Amino acid sequence: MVDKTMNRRVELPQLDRVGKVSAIQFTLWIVVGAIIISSIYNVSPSPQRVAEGVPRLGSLMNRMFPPETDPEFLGRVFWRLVETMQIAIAGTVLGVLISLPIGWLSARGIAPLKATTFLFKALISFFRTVPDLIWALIFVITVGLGAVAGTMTIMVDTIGFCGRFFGEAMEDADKEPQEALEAIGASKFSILCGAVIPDAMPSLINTTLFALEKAVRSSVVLGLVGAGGIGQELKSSFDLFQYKKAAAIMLAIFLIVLIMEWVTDRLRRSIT
Amino acid sequence: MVDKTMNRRVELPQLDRVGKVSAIQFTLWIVVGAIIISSIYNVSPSPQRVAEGVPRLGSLMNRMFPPETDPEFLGRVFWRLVETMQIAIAGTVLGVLISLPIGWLSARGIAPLKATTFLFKALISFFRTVPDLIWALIFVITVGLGAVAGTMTIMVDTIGFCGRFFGEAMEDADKEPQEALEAIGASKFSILCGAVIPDAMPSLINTTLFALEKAVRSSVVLGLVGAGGIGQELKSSFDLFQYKKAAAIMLAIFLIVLIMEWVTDRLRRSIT
Amino acid sequence: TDVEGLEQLEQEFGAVEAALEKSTGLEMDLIPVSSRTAAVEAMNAGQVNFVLTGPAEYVVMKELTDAQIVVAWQRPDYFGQIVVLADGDISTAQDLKGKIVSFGSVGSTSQQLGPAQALADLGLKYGTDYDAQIIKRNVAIEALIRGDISAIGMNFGHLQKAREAYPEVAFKVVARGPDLPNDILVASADVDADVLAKVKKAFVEDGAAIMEAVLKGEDNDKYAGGFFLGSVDDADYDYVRSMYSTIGVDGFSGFVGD
Amino acid sequence: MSITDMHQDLTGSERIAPRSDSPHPKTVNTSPLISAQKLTKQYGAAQAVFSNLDIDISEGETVALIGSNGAGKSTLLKCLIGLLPHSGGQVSVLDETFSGRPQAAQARRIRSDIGFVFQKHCLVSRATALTNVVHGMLGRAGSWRGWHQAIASPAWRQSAMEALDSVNLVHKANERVDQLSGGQAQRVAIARALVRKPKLFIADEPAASLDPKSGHDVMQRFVNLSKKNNITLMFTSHDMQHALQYADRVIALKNGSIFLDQKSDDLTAQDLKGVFSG
Amino acid sequence: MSITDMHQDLTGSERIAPRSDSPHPKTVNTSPLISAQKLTKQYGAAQAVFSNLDIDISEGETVALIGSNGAGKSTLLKCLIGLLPHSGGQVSVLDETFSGRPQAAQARRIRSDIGFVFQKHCLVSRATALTNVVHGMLGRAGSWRGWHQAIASPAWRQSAMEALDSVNLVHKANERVDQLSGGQAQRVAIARALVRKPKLFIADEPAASLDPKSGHDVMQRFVNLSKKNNITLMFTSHDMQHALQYADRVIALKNGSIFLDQKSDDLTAQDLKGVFSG
Ligand SMILES: Nc1ncnc2c1ncn2[C@@H]1O[C@H](COP(=O)(O)OP(=O)(O)OP(=O)(O)O)[C@@H](O)[C@H]1O
Ligand SMILES: Nc1ncnc2c1ncn2[C@@H]1O[C@H](COP(=O)(O)OP(=O)(O)OP(=O)(O)O)[C@@H](O)[C@H]1O
Ligand SMILES: [Mg+2]
Ligand SMILES: [Mg+2]
Repeated sequence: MVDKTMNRRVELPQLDRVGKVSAIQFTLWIVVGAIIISSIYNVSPSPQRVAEGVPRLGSLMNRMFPPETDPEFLGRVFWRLVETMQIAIAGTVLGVLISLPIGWLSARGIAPLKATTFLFKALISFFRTVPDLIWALIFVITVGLGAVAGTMTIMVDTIGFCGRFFGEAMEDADKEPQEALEAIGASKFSILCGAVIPDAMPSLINTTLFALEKAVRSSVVLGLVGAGGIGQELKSSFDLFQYKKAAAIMLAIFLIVLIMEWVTDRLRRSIT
Repeated sequence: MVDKTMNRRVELPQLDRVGKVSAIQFTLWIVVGAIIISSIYNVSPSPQRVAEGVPRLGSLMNRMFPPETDPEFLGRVFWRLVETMQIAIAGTVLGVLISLPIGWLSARGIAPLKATTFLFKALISFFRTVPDLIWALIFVITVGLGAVAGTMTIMVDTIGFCGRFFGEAMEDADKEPQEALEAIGASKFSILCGAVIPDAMPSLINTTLFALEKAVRSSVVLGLVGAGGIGQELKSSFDLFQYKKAAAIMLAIFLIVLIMEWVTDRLRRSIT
Repeated sequence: TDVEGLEQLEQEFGAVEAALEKSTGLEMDLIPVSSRTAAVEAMNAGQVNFVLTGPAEYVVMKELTDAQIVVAWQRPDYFGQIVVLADGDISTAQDLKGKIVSFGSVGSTSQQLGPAQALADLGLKYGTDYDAQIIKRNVAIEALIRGDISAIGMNFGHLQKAREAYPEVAFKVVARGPDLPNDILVASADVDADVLAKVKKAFVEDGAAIMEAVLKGEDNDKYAGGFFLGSVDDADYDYVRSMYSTIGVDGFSGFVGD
Repeated sequence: MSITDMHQDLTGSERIAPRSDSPHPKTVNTSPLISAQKLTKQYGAAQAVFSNLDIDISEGETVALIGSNGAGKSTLLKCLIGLLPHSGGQVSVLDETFSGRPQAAQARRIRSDIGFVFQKHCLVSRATALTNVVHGMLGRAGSWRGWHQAIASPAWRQSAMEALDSVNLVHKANERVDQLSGGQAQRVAIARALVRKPKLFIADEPAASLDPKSGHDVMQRFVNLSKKNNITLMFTSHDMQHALQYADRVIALKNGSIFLDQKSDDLTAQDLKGVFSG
Repeated sequence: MSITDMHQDLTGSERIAPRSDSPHPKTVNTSPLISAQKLTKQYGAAQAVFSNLDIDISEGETVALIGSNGAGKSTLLKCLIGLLPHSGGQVSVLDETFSGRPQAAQARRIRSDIGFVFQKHCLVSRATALTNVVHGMLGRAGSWRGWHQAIASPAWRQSAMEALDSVNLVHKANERVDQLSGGQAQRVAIARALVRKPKLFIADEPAASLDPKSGHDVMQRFVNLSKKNNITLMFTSHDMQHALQYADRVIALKNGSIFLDQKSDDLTAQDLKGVFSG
């Protein structure tokens, strides 16, 4: 081996640049490509139209700035925020607690039962597909209007979201330590707790804090069940054309989102 | 070494069960725990109230089932779905194309510029925090009402979502191959394309297809800019109390979501 | 107007579009918008020329842009009302003192402004004499049946739909406002006087034909018996302006009554 | 009898008894701890890695498995304990017999008595060395306390520390394994297997990244434990010195078959050259 | 002079010329390719891995670095090319001098002339062997075509195939590296370094999981290339045979210092025992 390649030009097999692609796959790619391109083509705005519109944005900005600073208003916004945070935290935590087992049961290769993973994936999708309004109806019927129903709605939203991303994070966790624990006969649950969760942790944290942020922002969900929240406040400022108030609320929300972004970052960094 | 541990009881250092925790960290954990527990405590529904409500769910179901099957109605729903899919695909593809570089620039340890990662994270958060309504206003002003504005709004939504999850996927990619390419002087961009993206691919696929699904479901966004879509159809059936029609639309959306779930699954499996 | 109604209208609007194009000779595009804010801004930015809208939005539009009224579209039985359960313990509006009343949508003429004004006319002050909440109609009805809220503000059409959907529940109206000012077709300031006249003429002269087209859609019965009115006065909407102050929106007090 | 026939023939569980045509007829008293008959393994549609292997390993034996890179050593070890399904033949291990893939209950019974060291050490990288060793306790009933060192019972933590001590890593117990050197990580993986006190050790290149002294220490420790408690040991190694010195018996894989299967006393380093040539 | 003083003293770049108090005064003609002065490395607040190392390696030399697990071999190699920042002292490599961390431009210049084989092979697991070898082409100007074999230039693909051929893996070129055996993967990593045609090879236990024959072949290939093209080679190994046979010079790390630094001709296996004892 040593000297054989040093000075001779070996006749090496020329490999294909792309792997084997079946005729069906090829057609499929073409079709998908065509759909995407035609979709984009249908909706590209004419640049001239855009150019005309841009200056008009100024007037919108004018009506938004400076944001409202009336202390009484800001005080109300603050309490709304606190209230929203409470509901959001409770709903997200409960949702995450339920998402963990459901996500696990839906994760291919990690779940204890192989046959039912798609079933659980479908269940999670179902949670997402049923619109918030229906969930709102259900919770208002069972627990009545208010913060409790709001928490439940957020919980359901969280399950639909976290269930999917938790499942994905578990599927993508490093396979080798799992194999090692499997080799010594650890149960699927022990593998989950011993190997999968530690590896998926940064992703779980990211998803959870995103869900929390989403819950804080979510205007529709809480408004539906009469739980108000900051989102509702924002929506009604818009509906009443009080843009300066809306701007103030948006800034407050943005601040909270930034703080949560920072927390996510810190938490993830501390365990990576 | 060999025989020293066989028969003697070694005096081994007793390690702490948990790592070193500073006083500040400890307080922080307590505070966070207290917030979560009090939040949850505040919102737990009284069981008796729930028990009363549950039977009434039946009446809700009665009003929804069986779903409407009038062929003319189903036909309209079908075309609405096609229209929605078109806008959703265009918006998501454009959004994903923009999210990739932004996500990269925001990924700690992967981005070419270390100092600006938080800036890009904030930018992505900004995309999310500004409510859809504002984006709708901006696009309505610049490109007018209709499908184009709908696409743009979905694009913005996609950037806010995918930017964050793409960045996270890149941060969580396997570090060792990256280090290997770094060692031979590959540029940050080459490391991204050669090592990070192949490793993050399953996660990127998952996020992208979730964003597409989200775009198909999103009723609010498209309705705002007069782009209609299936979500709008669903909303107006509710507004007119046509629960059977709403149920039919929900089933149609659920079907699409399931198909996309299946596609996600297949795509991810084919590359893992 | 209730924007949702417009949306529903659009589903079967092909015929209307055709009828309008035929009688004006102009090409038209109909776009349903679910947000009054977006519709107003679109008009404001000159991206749309005509908006079919309700009284409350008109008031704002008039304030923000120099919108011109083209025609008014009278909807029969268009008024706000306060609905309660027939077998509940609320029998008059006065019983609502200290109770929770929900309204469907912030800033909606027939779902918030109108009903709130009806209560105000009966001496109940918005937000102080009763607790006003904004809750979507579908949810509010369930909450009403459950007893979480005592009354809902909605318009007549909504109540009819609700009665169809909840045949086993008996509803009762305890307060009712006067017929609301008409829905209007508004043109933006930069529409040619020429085009404006054409459209106006079409509505007034071929009103019957257009209305017939509207009624082709099965869900548009609510417009049955409606008329297009060619002469409308901005002052007709002062009643709406006063509603804004009723619900305590200070932002509009500046032009209320001027 | 073709391989395919063989496979179908043996999928039922009635064929547990030694086959009369088996090339290694067993004596009555010592039933082998591991026994493979006509074992074949093929990944997907690729060429078989090995085919028709017959292997019998008695209780208490120490066996070295050698062969060039890609010969199929790791694959064989995984097939023998049912971690990879085989494509043909039959395996009996620790009194369980299976063809293809063991049933879940079988797999659990087999694995609860095995200590396995992987070639890639396969540690949980975000966990400490101690937690990784405590993981070795998993796989028995009620073993959830093995998830993390913080919740493990004091006895288990003590055993884990002793296992770490036996690979000279007590001072790194609280360190995350991704901050250990290559050889240290390998030693954590070995400690994870040692802590189990199993009936069968399977170690895939346990000494690969160890320095010469640690390598000998670790091998010596395996052999001592094995001899003292009658534990069967099967290991692979590219160090012929180790194979000859620590194993009773050497099995060499070459071109998908057993090239050599002999007592190590009868062998010299020179004899092993042939395994890697050609 | 304390380490800290030293460090501050040398952060400026004016001190490139050999220091008069350097323990290895250089001859005028052969400037060393790698030269470390008072090199110290400490991870976080832990005890220093090594401190005050002075090392000079001339162009074309082949050096074996030995030492027990955790002695700091991998750490030292990474510090020498600036892949890890050092905590004290100064490094000159390939005519670039830095203290702590090299500047970005320096790092790029240094690394474009290096072929590095990691101890953990560090391959992109979802890519094929060929793609991983083509990755070796990255790090030069306009090297984006090295991202994937499908977009690489024909010349590069040919070189990559030749590199694979030289480690006997042509038949696995199109296979994903996570489906290769441990030794095969290691050989892909070596091919990735070989394809670069660098001025300096740094290989961290390149032969660790290779079978005896492949191990010798790979080492022989490194040495041949190195001798023929005057490439400097620095490798670590736990195989004393390899260290003595393939290196001109052996450096041993022990307890954070250089325990031994000698021409390999003067050494026997027995001499090396002391490196690992105690
Ligand atoms: N998951 C897999 N899918 C497909 N082929 C595989 C897979 N794992 C291993 N192989 C192939 O099977 C053959 C045997 O691999 P195996 O890992 O058993 O070799 P080995 O004898 O352990 O080699 P080494 O000494 O390098 O560890 C190799 O050619 C390898 O490419
Ligand atoms: N990232 C890190 N963080 C903290 N400590 C580390 C890190 N990497 C290595 N160490 C420690 O530094 C010491 C030297 O490690 P290094 O990897 O250089 O050893 P080595 O000589 O290469 O050993 P081996 O022969 O096992 O590969 C070890 O004690 C190790 O625990
Ligand atoms: Mg192997
Ligand atoms: Mg090392």
